[in-house]
Formats: sequence, C-alpha cells, structure tokens
Amino acid sequence: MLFRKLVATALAIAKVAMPVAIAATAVPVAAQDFIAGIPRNEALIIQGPAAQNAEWFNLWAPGGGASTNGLQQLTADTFWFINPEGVGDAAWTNALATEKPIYNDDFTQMTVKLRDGIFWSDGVQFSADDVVYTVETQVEHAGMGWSAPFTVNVESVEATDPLTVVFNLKEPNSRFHTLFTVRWNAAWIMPKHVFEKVEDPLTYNANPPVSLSAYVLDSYDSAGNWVIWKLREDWQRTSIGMTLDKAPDVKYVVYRNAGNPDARVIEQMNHNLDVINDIAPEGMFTIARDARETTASWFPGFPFAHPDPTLPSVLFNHQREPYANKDVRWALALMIDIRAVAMGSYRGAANLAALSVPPTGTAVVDYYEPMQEWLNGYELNTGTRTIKPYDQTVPQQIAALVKPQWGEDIPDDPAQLAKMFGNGWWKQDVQAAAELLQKAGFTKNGNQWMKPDGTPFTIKLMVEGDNVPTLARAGTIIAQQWSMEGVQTTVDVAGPTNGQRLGGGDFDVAIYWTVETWGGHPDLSFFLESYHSDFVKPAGETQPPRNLTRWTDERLDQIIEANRVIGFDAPQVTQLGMDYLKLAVEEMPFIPLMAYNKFAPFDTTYWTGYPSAENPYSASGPFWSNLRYMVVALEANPNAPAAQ
Amino acid sequence: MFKILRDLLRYNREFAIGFVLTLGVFLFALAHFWAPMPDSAIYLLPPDMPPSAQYWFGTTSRGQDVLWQMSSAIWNTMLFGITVTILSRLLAVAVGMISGYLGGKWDEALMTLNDTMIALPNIPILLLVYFVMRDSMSWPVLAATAALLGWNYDARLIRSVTLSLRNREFTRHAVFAGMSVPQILIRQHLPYVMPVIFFTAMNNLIWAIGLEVTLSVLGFSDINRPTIGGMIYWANQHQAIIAGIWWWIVFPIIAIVLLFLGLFLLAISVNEYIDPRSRLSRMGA
Amino acid sequence: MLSVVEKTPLSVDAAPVLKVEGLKAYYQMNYFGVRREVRAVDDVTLTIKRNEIYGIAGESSSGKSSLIKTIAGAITPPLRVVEGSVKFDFGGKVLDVYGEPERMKKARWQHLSYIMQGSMNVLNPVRKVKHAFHDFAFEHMGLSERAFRERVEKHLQRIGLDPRVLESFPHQLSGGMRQRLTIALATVCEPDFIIADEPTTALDVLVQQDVLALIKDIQRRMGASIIFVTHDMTVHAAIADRIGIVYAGRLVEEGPTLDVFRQPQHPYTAHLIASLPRLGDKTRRSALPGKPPNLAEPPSGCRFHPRCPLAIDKCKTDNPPLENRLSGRVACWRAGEVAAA
Amino acid sequence: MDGFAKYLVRRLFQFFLVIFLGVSLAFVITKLSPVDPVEQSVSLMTNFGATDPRAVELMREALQELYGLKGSMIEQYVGFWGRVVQGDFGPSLSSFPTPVMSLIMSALPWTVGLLTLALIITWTLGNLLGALAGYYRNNTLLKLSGAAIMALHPVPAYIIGLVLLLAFGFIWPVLPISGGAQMNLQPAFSFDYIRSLILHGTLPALTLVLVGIGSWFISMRSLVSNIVTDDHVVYAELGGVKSSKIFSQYVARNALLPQLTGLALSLGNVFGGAVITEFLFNYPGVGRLLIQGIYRGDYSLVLGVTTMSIVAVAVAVFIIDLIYPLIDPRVRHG
Repeated sequence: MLFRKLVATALAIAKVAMPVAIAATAVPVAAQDFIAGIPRNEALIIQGPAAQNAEWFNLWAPGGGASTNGLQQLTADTFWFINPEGVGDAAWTNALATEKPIYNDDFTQMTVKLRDGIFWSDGVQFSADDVVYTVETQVEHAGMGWSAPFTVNVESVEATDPLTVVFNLKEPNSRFHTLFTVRWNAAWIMPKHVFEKVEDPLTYNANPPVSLSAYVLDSYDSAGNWVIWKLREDWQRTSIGMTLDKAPDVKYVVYRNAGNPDARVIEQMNHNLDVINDIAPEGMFTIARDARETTASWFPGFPFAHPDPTLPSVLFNHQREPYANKDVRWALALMIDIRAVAMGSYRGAANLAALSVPPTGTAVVDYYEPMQEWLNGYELNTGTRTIKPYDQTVPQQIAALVKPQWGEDIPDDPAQLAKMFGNGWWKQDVQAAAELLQKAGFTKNGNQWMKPDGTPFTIKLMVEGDNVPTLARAGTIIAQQWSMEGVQTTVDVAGPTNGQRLGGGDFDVAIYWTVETWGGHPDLSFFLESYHSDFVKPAGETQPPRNLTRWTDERLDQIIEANRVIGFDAPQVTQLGMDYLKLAVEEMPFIPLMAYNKFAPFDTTYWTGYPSAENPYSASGPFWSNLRYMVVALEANPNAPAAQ
Repeated sequence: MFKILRDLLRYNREFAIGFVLTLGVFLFALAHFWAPMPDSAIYLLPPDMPPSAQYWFGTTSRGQDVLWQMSSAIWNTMLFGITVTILSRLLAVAVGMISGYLGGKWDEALMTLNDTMIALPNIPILLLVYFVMRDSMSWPVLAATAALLGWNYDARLIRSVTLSLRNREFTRHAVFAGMSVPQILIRQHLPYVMPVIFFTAMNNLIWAIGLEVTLSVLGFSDINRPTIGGMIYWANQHQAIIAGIWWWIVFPIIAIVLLFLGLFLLAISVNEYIDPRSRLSRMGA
Repeated sequence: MLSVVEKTPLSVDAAPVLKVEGLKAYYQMNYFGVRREVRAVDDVTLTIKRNEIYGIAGESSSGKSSLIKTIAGAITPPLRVVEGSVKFDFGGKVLDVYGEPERMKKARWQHLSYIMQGSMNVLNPVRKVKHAFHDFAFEHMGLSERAFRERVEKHLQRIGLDPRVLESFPHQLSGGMRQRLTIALATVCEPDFIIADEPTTALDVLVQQDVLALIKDIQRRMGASIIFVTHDMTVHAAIADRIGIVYAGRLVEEGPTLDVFRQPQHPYTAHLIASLPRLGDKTRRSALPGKPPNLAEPPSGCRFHPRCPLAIDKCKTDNPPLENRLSGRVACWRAGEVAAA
Repeated sequence: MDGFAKYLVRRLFQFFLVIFLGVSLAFVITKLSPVDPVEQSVSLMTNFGATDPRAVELMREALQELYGLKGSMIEQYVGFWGRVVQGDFGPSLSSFPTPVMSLIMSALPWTVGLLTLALIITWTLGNLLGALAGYYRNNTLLKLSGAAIMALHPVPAYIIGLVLLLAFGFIWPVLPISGGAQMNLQPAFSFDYIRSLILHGTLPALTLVLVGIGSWFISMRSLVSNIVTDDHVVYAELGGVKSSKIFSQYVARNALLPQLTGLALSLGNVFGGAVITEFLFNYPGVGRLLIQGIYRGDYSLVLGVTTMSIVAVAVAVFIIDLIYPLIDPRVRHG
C-alpha cells in the first residue's frame, strides 16, 4: 500500500533526523518528556472528557465534567459495585459495605454494615455519619444529584452505630440499594466534615476534593485539558486498598482530553495515551495492524470490541402512526438484512442481539443461551401464513464475510462465533414483510408502499451522528434497505438535540438505545421499572428516560409489578426477565440490533494486565467507575522504555 | 461570442489553462448523470479497494466508487456554491449600487448595516442557525443563509465603484436625459460594476464552497447528499486517513483545488478582457 | 521614410539641446489574438535649442501626449518606440534616452526634469512634501542635510511658496499650491531641460496665469529649455517661443509662435487658431466637421483629408512631407493656399 | 469639530451599533435554539444511573428554577442586557455553576494569543510577498510562491489543519497535536513553559497562516499592480528615485492602507477559522468552548461566547480604526 510505504519512508526520515530519540526506543520524541515532572512509566494516561468545568470537583451538585475526568472513577466511593462484564457472584463487590444490603420482609427498611478503618484523604475517618449526612443534605437541597430519588424514597435515615446505617423507606422498594450500587455511577458518599462547613453545597466547587478512594488530586489544567491524580500515601485505608496485597504500580493517573477519534488513535500509536475508546472500527483495525505488539484489546483479535451493556435498537414512536401497529414494526424488522448492518456499522465486529436485552455479561448465560430453543421455535403469523423468522446461522454467515480479511482470527467453532458475533438474528424475509404490511392495510404502488390512508409510507430515521458513529452508519444502511423495499427512508442527523428529541417524542423512527442493564446481574429493573405505563406521557410531553418508544402493554405492567415485590437476588428475577423478553419478541416494540460494541484498545508499552474477554475483571471504558479496579491491577511493563 | 472564446483560448495562456481545468471538472461533475449506480447507494462494491484499473480512484469504506461519488459531490457542491454566489451577488449589487448612487443618509445607513454584518463572526452564527433549523435545514436554506452572510464585503467594493461613477459626466447626461434611477443603475453603471461582480463572485464561490466543506465535515448538513464536505465527513467517520484509505480524502481535495484554480484563472483573465477600464488603459490615451 | 534633415534657419548660434529624429512610437498590442497597432507618434523629427520654450499643440487624442511621454522616456508597454531616437545634449554630454537607460536615469532631475499631466496627484499622498524633495533631489545636489533644506526653502520662497508647506501633506494644499510645488520640485535642481505635460490644464484661469508666469520666469532665470504640451492655444500664445502642431500622431506644422498664429500654413492649424475666441467677436466659431481619426486605422494619404475643407484627390493617396516653408515647416500639399481659404 | 474628531465619533457610534445589533441577533438566534438545557442536563444525569421516573420529574423542576430560565423572552432579553453590561452571562448550564464569564476569561487569552500571532504573521507575510510579487512581476521565485499560495488559498481550514495534523503528528510525529501546553506544566514565565506554548501553538498557528495568507497575497498583489501605474509612482520613477525606496515608500505604503481596513473587516471571518482550528487541535480557546457549548446545548455558554466574540471583534476593529489615522494622514487631518 502506497500510504503505508509513505508512512514508513517518513518514519525512516524521522529516524535519521532524530537518531537519539527515536532509533533507540522506537518511541517518538514527544512521548519522552510528555508530562512535566512525572515519569512516564509511573503514569497511566486515560482519554479524558472534552474540557468542561475544570475548577469543579463537587460530584453531588449539577456540574458537568466532574463525572468523567477521574473524580468519580478514582476518588469517590459508595457501598457496592457491579462489574457490568461479570457473571454471577463474582460480579458483585462490597466496597464501603461489608455485605449485601439487608432488607426487612416488606422491603420498607434497608440496613447497611460499613467497613471499619476507612479514611478520607485528609485523615478524617469515614463513618455512618457521612452516609446520613449524604442523604439528608441532598433531601434538603433539591438541585443536588441524588436529591430526587432520596426525597421520593427515604422517610428517615439513621446511624445506629458508627458502622451501621438504617434507611427507613416511605414505601416498599426492593431495589432501593441500587441507588448505592455502581454500574456506571451511583450515589457517592459525601465528606460530612468538609460540606458541613460550606454555606451552599450546590455552589461549592470542592476544590481540592477530598478522596475516599485510593487516588487523590495532584494537579489539573485550568483550561480543562487534563487532570492528574496520584496514589494516596495511605492508599491502604480505602475500600479498594484493603483488597490489595501490594501497592499499585500506577502511581499517577492522567485523564487527558486528546481530541477527536483520529487524534486519539494517533496519540495511542505515539504511546501518549494508554486507554482510549469511542473510535471507529477502522481506527481500531489500524491500531491492530500497525501496533499490534503494543496493543491489548477486549478480544485479542477480530472483533476486538468490548460490548457495553446497552442495546442499540431501531426505536419506533408508538404514539405516531403507523408505528403503533406491531405488524408494521415486524415488517420493518424483516426488511433488515442484519449481515449488511453488521458489516456496515462495525465492519462485522458487531455482537448481534435478537432479544431486548444487551448480549453482554451475565445476560448471555441467563437469557441468550437458555432462550435459543424458544427463539428457534418462535412462529410469526404474517396474515397469510406462519413463518419461523429466527436464524441461528447468522454468526457463521458473518464469519464467512470477514474471514477473507481476518483469516486466522476467525474460529470455526459455532460456540466461539456466538461469543464474538452473538447468537443469531431474524432472517431477512421481504415476502413476509410484504404480507405483514398488507395485513396492516398497506398497498404497494410500483415499488412504493402506501399507507392505509393512501399516502406514501416514508420514514425519517433519526440518528445522533458523530457521537456514536457506528449507529449513524447502521442508520444509513437500514435506511437504504427499507428504501429498496419500497419504504422511502431518509437519515436525519439530530446531533446535540438527539437526547431531547428522543425524550420529547419528536421522532418517528430512531436508532438509539432504550434498554440498559446491570450487565453483571440478571435483574432488569435498571430499565424496566421506567417502562410501566404509569410513566408514559402523552404526545408532546417529555418522557422520563428509558421508555423512549412509549410502549405500553398490560402484560408488561404485570411483569414490572411482579418484579417490584421480589428480592434483587430472588430466582424469579430471571423468569420475569424471560417473560419480558418473550413479550418483546412478540410485540417488537423496538428492533434490537446488537450490543453497543466499543473499541477500547490499550497501549501495553508501559502497562500490562488490562481486562479482556478472557479476564473480564473490570469494564474497559475510560469513564466507567469500576475502572478503578483496572487501575490498581495494572502492572508496569518491564520492557517499557526507561524514563529520561 | 464563439470567436472571442477561440481567441481567448488561443492567445491567453491563463485563460486556456483555467478553461481546460474548469471544463474538465465540470464535465467530470456532469458525468454523474450517467453514473452506473445511484450516488446514495452504499455497500454495492467491495469496500476499501485502492485505486486500480477497475476502480480508478478506489472505493470507500462504505462500498462506493470514489470516482462516481466525487462526480456527484462536485456537482452538488458547485450547485451550492453557485446558488450562494448568485444570491449574495444580487444582494451585494443591490445594496452596493443603491448605497453608492443615492449617497447621503441612505449610504450611511446601508454601510453601517454592512459593516456591522462584516464584523459578525459568521461561522458561529451559521452553526446557530443550523441548530435552530435542524432537519428543515435543506441545502437551499443553508445556501440562502450563507448568502445572507456573504454579501457585505463585495457590497462595499461595488459601492465604491458606483460612487466614482456617480460624478462622471455620462451619469449627469443620463440624469438630464430623464433616465430613472433604476435605468441609470442598470444601463449605465452595471457594465462598469460587472467586472467587480465577476471577480468577487470567484472569491465568494471559494468562500461558499469552503463553508459547505466546513459545515459538512462537522456533520452539520444533510449527510445523505454527497458533497465534497460530506465525503470528508464520511471518511472521517471511518477514520479513513488513519486507516490508510487516503484516496477517499485526497482525490476530492485535489478535485476541488483544481476547480478553484481553474475558476480563479478564468476570473483574472476574463476580468481583464471585459473590464472597460483595463481595456482603455491598454489602448492608451 | 527616414528622418528629414534639420534645416531650420534659427539654429545658427546655439547647438540643439534636444534632437528627436524620425521618432515612431506605437501602441502594440496582441490583445486576445486581435493584433492592434496604434501609431500614436508617427515619424516625428524636431530639435529644441537652449533657452527655448517649445509648445506642442493638438486636439485630445492627437498623439501629442504620447509624443511628449516618448520624449521624456516615460512610456510603458504597450507603447513602444519602434524607430528613431531621442537625444539630449547637456553641455557636450549626449544622452540617448532609449539607447542608454542607465545613464539616462542618473541624469534625471539633475539635467532633465518632468512636470506630469495631472500633477495634482504626483505627490505621494501619505508622505510629507519635504520627503518628495529629499527623494528626488538630495542625491543630485551633494549638500548636507541642512544646506539642502535651506536651499529648498530658498527655492520655494523664490517661487512664492511658504517653506512651511514642506511639513504638510499633499491633501492639505490647494490645487494651485500643489501645482507650484511640482514646478518647484521640477526646478529645484536647476535642470537644463524641463518637460511639461499639460502643466496648467487642471487649474482655474487665474491660477493658470500665475503658473504660466512662474514657468516663464524660472526659465528665464535658469536658462533652461522647456518643451510642453497643451491643447490650449492661449497658453501657447502666452509662453511658447515656437510651437509644433500635431495631428493624428504626426507633426503637421512648426514655426515661431507669432508666425504660426499670424499666418498658419496648415488648414488644421488655421482651424485651431480660428476657433479661438476673440474680444468683441460675437459670431459662433465654426466647428470642424468629423472626429480625429482612429490611430489604429488612420486614413490614407494626408491624415487630415477627411476633415479638410481644401482636400484634393492627391491628399487622399499621398502623404505630404514636412517641408520648410517661410520661417517654419509644414506638411500639406496645399500649404500656400491656406491663408486664401 | 475637526476631521479627526468627526471620524472618531462616527467610529464610536459604529462600534456601539455593531455590538448592539450583533448581541441582539445572537440572543434571538440562541433563544430559538431547540435545545432545552434542562432536558440536556437531565439526560446527562440519568443516562448512566438507575433512574426512578418520579425522581426525574422532581429533578426537572429543580433545574428549571436553578438555571433561571423562567420569564418571557422580553424579560429575559432585558435582563440579559443588564447582565452583559456587568460582564455577567450567568452560570454555564453544562458547567454549572461556573460562571460563563470565567470560562470565557480562561479561554480568551489562548484565542487572543493564537489569533494575534497568526494574524500578524499572515498579514505581514501575505502583504510583503504580495507586494513584492506585484512590483517585481518577473521574478521566478515570487511567481512560484505566488502559484503555491494561490493553489492553497481555496482549501478550507479544516483540510489544511487535518493535513498538518497528520503530517506532523502521525507520519512524522514531532509536534504536539492537542492542547495548548505540556501537561502538568503550570503557567509561568519560564523557558519550559514558553517553549511548550510555542510547540503546541505551531500547528494551529500554521493552519491559520496557510488559510489566511492567500487572500492577503492576492489582494496586495493586485493593489500593487494598480498602484505602480499611479501618477506619484510613475513620477518618482521618472525622478530617478531608487527602486527600493519607490517600493517601500511609494507603492507598499499606499497599498497597505486598504489592507489595514481589510484587516479590520476580516477579523470576523478569522474568528470563524479559529473556531475550526481550535476544534481540530483541541486548543483551549474560545472557539473550542463555542463548539462544545453547541454540542452540549449550553446556550448560556454559546450566547456568552458569541457575545464576547462580537465585542472582541468590534474592539479589535475599533483599535485598528484608531491606528488608521496614524498611518493615513488624510484621515488624521480631515
């Protein structure tokens, strides 16, 4: 390839030009004195957020930025963590709590036992008073982050002793503990001794922040481009430190805003950025091709990507015609050739989902694998006949498509393939789709479907755009497939208005996710609670998050209500989950496509021991709060270039 | 007309180069009407093929032929640019000539407005307008918005030309002869303003196309419609340069630079030809 | 046609300062394939003696301006000298304007200065007047800064200008003052020869008189020669020792001012003079029919023939040579008959 | 009143008018924006956590109160002017509760520094080369550089920036491609910090220079080729004035005047280019702040940045207007 030759030539020139810096280490000059005063081999450099509110370190008041720059990942702590990639008991971590939540029989009281010997970074001991203060202060100040859920749920909270907190709830709630359970984040505990001296906790910038976890603020850029955290001297006096038998190798964590996806890829290949994500598949492939020796990723080879426990789907607005009709929804689903969608959006590196739950973490063993048989037997009535739409061979078909490019990376074992590409999807069936549309009263005029009222059936398919490029790409492919089958579809890039339009019901059809799960736990209340028809707003009003399609169904309400009154770990949880999934297949309220695969390559020049599909001990994205378990587990690469 | 063209081609090297470049790019853009596949179709061809005998400019990561994408893209981009240019010329000529001819309070008011608009940073304003319009922001609307922001420099130039014509003898004759203001402006002054219009049109076209590229690259346009900026947008979405799919970006850029160069050369040589003043100065006193 | 030998009877005592021989200067354009040749100066021969004021007259676009620019060496393409020469003789040092441009450049302002047409705009608008004097003259004078300044101030006073104008910008001065300043600028080095292109055209009548008197005065004092161009016959009458009449790029008549005015030899000259307003004469002057010819496609034969009241067939085919007649020279087949007409 | 005072008063009037119209326009457009900051914040906060639908309702009301978005458009507009005069744009919605003004003030030095430097280089170099190319028409080197500059001229800022980023950050990685200075280096008047500033500023500044130089070059060249036929230049040539002096004092100096006006008029556009460049190189200036504000639907930030850029451009234009009489005596003395 010409370009690679070009690169090689240029690099050769560079080597001649700077023999000392480059030839010796193969590390570009910029990497060496990259961070003033901090040895590169003691620092883990993570992709940070775009600059925002640099001086703000108050996690509890609304203030952007603080949540993704390391503050909550490295300094905040709360009772429990769920590893979104984990399975079974291993996914659960007791952090500040010593054990799982203790509910009374009717779920109106929750007791939490706290760990002893935990200290804030300023030397003050952490106690149950901090927890009580956290809840009461937020109830008093309406604008604070967890104020609303506390107000709705908590009747009173008391510290019965310095290590025990009792929450008295206003009404039964078997999922109250999830407020303090971190998947991405949760209600973090406030330092009482700091905030009680503050006049208004809403406008207090908490600068410098007091840390309850192993790292503490070292320095930051007032322009917001970077924040540096350093290991606490007394790292052992934290919930995460207690679990370690030696000091973490990572002494400094640098959250650094490195610009657009291209810049991120370049910076990683220059060894200036150890942890990145949100790059296009092609960027990932480039890193794998040009820097494979120094790169680790979720899968060691194709498809590389790490699946987030979110479920990109084709969302229909049930409050707009003709999308309230399930035959129309199913018809549109059957017009999709999922292989093309997988190839176009992810270059094949997609983890397909036929069920309405992300195919990640424990959902694979709890739902996907047990339900294969049911899916294979599922029958759909098209109005003229009955078909079996499920196709379990889709992973093999995609494997065949990518094999020419990835060869030895692609195994032959169907079980292995299912791990990489998902278990199966609906077979494209244009004939069945046509029958369904006819059943719904549609007619075909030439190659254009006409709605029952005689107007052409056209669709505006909304995608967010740059922020989630793979979904925008999936959108254009689906639009093309629908258009070819007689439903003229145009893609509409909503950009920053995307979230608001989804919430406000200002769309016909969109590509986004409306389902998120714990990942590491089969309980679906994470999203399902908000699917109750009580919360569905009339058209024109803004819908609370999650049920963006405004799907209502009595059967669904029954499932939700049943789930509310059983325990988090009760065995019925999985059964109710399956009931929901079957209902969702039948109704097709939205068309699940695949897991939200994220390409999050790691640079191994300085650090090794990153999480992977083999060893999924932590999430892999830079912004997940349980990234802290990765940070303390990393080991310095003994072959790293020496510091200068 | 044909003879002029022939003479220009034969004797003016700049014109000849400009003409060949522009015509070449134009014909290339025109070719998209005979494209073997629709320009919005994706994944019809094997993706990421480097330039070869079969795919001259390679294929994109979306399985499109770069050659035919470019053909459509240049056409659409030119259409956008020319629309902006024509609309903004109309505004610039109207404001400039009226301001210059009427003078006094009118002149002052119009030029104050003009200078105010010049001082406004127009990229932020365009972004805002796009934001407000959202999906009703089709390309003609965008073109109209751009035209509203892109006339003021040239209005000033046209005004100064008109101002100098106002006191010329032939204007006074025309006034005495009872010609109305529009008649004087259109019949008497427009020919003198024409070269300015023509010359500024080229700069405006360059500006407008640059704007299209900028907005499209950021994704603030109709991504379904192939344009030069849109091609780069999609290439960025696929991290094409990093991935080594350089042909996806390099060829469109080369095409647009050639087009600009051609237009620019045409502008300066034609300007020389039609400008009565420069012709006069060549003839001597 | 080669140069006509100089036979002027007045040239006995003084050697000529300027010799123009067979000068042809054409605008040559290859204009988008249309080859055009405008014969702005077509075979002109003349000489000017020391202390002489020579006026060149003619209608606008007769080529008189091109002629004087060519003499001054102030032409830029597309106007080019095709044939002939322009030679100055400054005290035995002969300078060929088109043969030795470098030597010519050094001689400028010291020996030869130029007053440009539209001299309102010859001063740099963004610099003070004193800088112009410095740029143009300082090097030629070989004086210290201070002595130079004194010299310039004295010169200005002599011309009737307040030395404080040196500290002004051109736009702060009136048209008349600017004209005086350019004359001051052109004469500060006391050159041997001054070329003036329409020196008074843009001025109103009173200022014009003033400036004319000034030019004549300076010329007398410095003993310089002047060649100037104007379409205004009254100016010629006021200061020129000799005048030459130019029509369509050709010198058609030349002679001592008084003789030319009294007894024009060429029908065109006669017309120019006849069209001058006279005191007490209320009859309308007859306008000459037709327009000056297009120099790109001049008429055959005598170029004046289409407008000439005396034209005969020969005039249409044969070009009359410039021949000595009476005290001057004239180019007309019917030269003797003009007075009678 | 003498000419200069008259000139000054006119410019001052213009200055205030620009600010008034520009700021009002920005206010109106921003308020028309479909992005609801409350919804934006709600979705930011609920995107990743477990959510209780009833709690979201509560949160929504609280935020509306907090952001001060109540009241009619006119009331908000009047209130807005009151705050603008005090330099207070309220709290940023996406960086709540940091005041917009303090975000802008920390970003402004970067943009002003980058733009000033780039503009001085662009203007000087473009005009110098343009003037030389216009005066010495037959110089091969100048012809070649002219052709190169002209070919570069139409290429949009984004593309030039991207090419530079790839060339010096990827193919031959010798310059930083992101940020304004080295990490963990605190601003100080030290060699290290200044060196780091220069290194980080090189690519963004180079982008702006390459983008901007063409139009100065082209306009200066045509201005000069017109001016060389002006009477005072021709006269100076006939007067035997040295050609270096003619070039500098007679040609270039006169041609610079319209170019200075052009500089003032171009500032608005230059800011547009800076927005793109800062975005691309992740440069911590106001341009990047603006794009982020738009992406995040933070319209108090967008309004603040737009207003500040309108004011800043107007001030810069005004300063140039004040300098102008120093260079053009015709304005100085009426």
